[in-house]
Amino acid sequence: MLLAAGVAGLVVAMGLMIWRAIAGPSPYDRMLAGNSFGTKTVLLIAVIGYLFGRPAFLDIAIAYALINFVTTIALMKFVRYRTLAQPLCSPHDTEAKDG
Amino acid sequence: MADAIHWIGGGLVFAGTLLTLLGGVGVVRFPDVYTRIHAASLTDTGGATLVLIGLGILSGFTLETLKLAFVWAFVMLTTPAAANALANAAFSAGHKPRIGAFQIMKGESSEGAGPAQRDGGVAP
Amino acid sequence: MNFVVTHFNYLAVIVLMMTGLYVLFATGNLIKRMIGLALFQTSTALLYISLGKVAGGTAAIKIYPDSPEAQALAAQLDPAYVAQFGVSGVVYSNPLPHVLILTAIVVGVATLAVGLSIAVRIREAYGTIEADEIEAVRAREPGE
Amino acid sequence: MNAIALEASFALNVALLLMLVAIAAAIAWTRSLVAAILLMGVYSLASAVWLVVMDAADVAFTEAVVGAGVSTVVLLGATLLVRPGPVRVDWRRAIAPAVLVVGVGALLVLAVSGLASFGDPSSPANAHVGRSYLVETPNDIGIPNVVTAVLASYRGFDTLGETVVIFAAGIGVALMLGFGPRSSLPQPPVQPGEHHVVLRVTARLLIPLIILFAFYVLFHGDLGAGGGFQAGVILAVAPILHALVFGLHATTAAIPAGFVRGVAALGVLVFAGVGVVCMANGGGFLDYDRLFMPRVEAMIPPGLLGDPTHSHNWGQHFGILLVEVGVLLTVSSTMVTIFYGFAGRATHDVGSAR
Repeated sequence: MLLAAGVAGLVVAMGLMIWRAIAGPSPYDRMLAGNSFGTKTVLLIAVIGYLFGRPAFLDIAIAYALINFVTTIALMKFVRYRTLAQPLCSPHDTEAKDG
Repeated sequence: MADAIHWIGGGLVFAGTLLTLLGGVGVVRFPDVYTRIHAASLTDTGGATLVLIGLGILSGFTLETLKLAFVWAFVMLTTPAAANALANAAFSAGHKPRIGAFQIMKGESSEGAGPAQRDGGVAP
Repeated sequence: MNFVVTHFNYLAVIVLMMTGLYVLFATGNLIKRMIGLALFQTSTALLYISLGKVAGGTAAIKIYPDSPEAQALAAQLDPAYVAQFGVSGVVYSNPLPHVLILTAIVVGVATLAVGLSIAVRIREAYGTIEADEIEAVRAREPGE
Repeated sequence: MNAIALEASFALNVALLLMLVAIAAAIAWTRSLVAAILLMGVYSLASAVWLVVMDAADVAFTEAVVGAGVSTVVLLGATLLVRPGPVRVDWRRAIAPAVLVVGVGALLVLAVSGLASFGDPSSPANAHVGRSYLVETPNDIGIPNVVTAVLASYRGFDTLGETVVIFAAGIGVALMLGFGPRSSLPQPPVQPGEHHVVLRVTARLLIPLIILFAFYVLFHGDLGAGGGFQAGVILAVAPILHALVFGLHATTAAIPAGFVRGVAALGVLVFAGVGVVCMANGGGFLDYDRLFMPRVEAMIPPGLLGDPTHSHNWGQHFGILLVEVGVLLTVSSTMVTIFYGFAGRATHDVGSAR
């Protein structure tokens, strides 16, 4: 019963994230909403596995957690830097540019 | 005993989802990018911790406990890093944080003064 | 009303298909068209998976009938139902649509990449990816 | 407990489908391509949860990794190369498609009304072929995951065809977009003092774990959700993350494009080679029962897998594993080739036609 309530809460939270992803206004808001949606998906998969009696689905949750991160980084690089091929700066790079 | 495990584990899961739900409300209601990132990432990691601990109590000590620990480790590793990257990119792109008393002025969009970054995939 | 409840999944999938088809037809932007195509493709996948669901079933990964998992699952169902539709004491969903869709998804992303790379080459050749502008360029230079 | 789980399943099904419809409507409505691509990723994640509710664990795995991971990255790469303006909306041009789409929808509703109701266990789709796979797999193949059994053994020839299609698509993308990074990639606009040291450290931690997880998914694929396709895409995500964080030149220095193409071909070769070995031992193409020579098969002691009645399934076990390795090699290297093609190309404004 508590698990079912938890699932309902997660679904509502996912709906709120979708609202933010649609409403924006800046691309960073959308990315944040997408990333947070992914985290809630991970939790939802884990809880569903227990609710429906097949906890082996946790593998899928692990995959989601990893993929979600990569997608967020790709979107961030696209919006901020307009490239997928150039590296993200390390502190040494930008210091050298300053000096 | 089994009853106590059921209630404690289920209660932790429910508390975690409640925390996530509160974070979701924050993401919808907060005024600018940085406060939204703060609401989302903090409640995501906290909610994930509570939910996964609750599930671990429910499952007892099996192989699933190890997998839950892995899920937790990955969420704790990736969510804050992604939030940091987003905030970093938003700041360097010129989004100004809102400082001072929170008031909604008419006709002002809540995204701060982002000069270079408009939505829509326009060429730089 | 009863029809809407028993066929809700199929109706929702039809709405998704219509959305994908609309995006495909209504925009001239080639990238947006590929997104519409992907949407349409996914909705087909959802239809197949909906067809393969068995009420009270579980994922088609065999569990031993005497394990606690299997007994917890069987306890939720009518024993006569399990006896009629279950396989050695556990009711599973139909695995065949899963197999078809699993490969279709991976093939789908590969073909999506091919379509997008054609769009990239079109952009390099014509300077635009809007369908009507491409037509205009072609009309101006008929010998091309 | 019993009624709650069943009703919760149906309620979750309805909620997630409504969520999918809302996201799809937003994709159709939005003019921003970034938002459309991001919503496409969100749509994939939501549909993957729905797939878990529908008991399609393997498909959920694939959909999440492919839809939210690789296809988002590919769409972003293409959008970078074509540099489009905002999507223009012309209401007059939308009327004819809308009428057409409504007509198609009405036809589909008519067609769907003839289907058996949702979840019916005795419907034609569920009662015959699917059920016989479930009944026969323990005897024929002897692995718990029926999806993997059907994918790699019963329908092995079909899967070989799919693998070749993926390989061909990868080669097609590489031929159209190039095989690796060009020398003149555009420089990103970096502010003084801006750096992403947190991401660099996190990525360095994550990349080995992603590769390890991919191999876990591959070798666990006949026991639980997983298999060659999923593992291949997860494995491809590791070089993609490396390129995103450390730059494409660093990635191609570690994994050269030519090597990746060679591995893609090797995967198809492994898959087809298993089939040929089976033929050489007197079976049909991809008939894993004849994977080992009869002399070798006779030396295998019975009951090694803990299930004494099915000792003859060793050929099936090893055949499925080898085939999945072939799928992994082809899928992962094809995805990496596609990523190299999109990320490594630089579009200059040569299109002077305007």
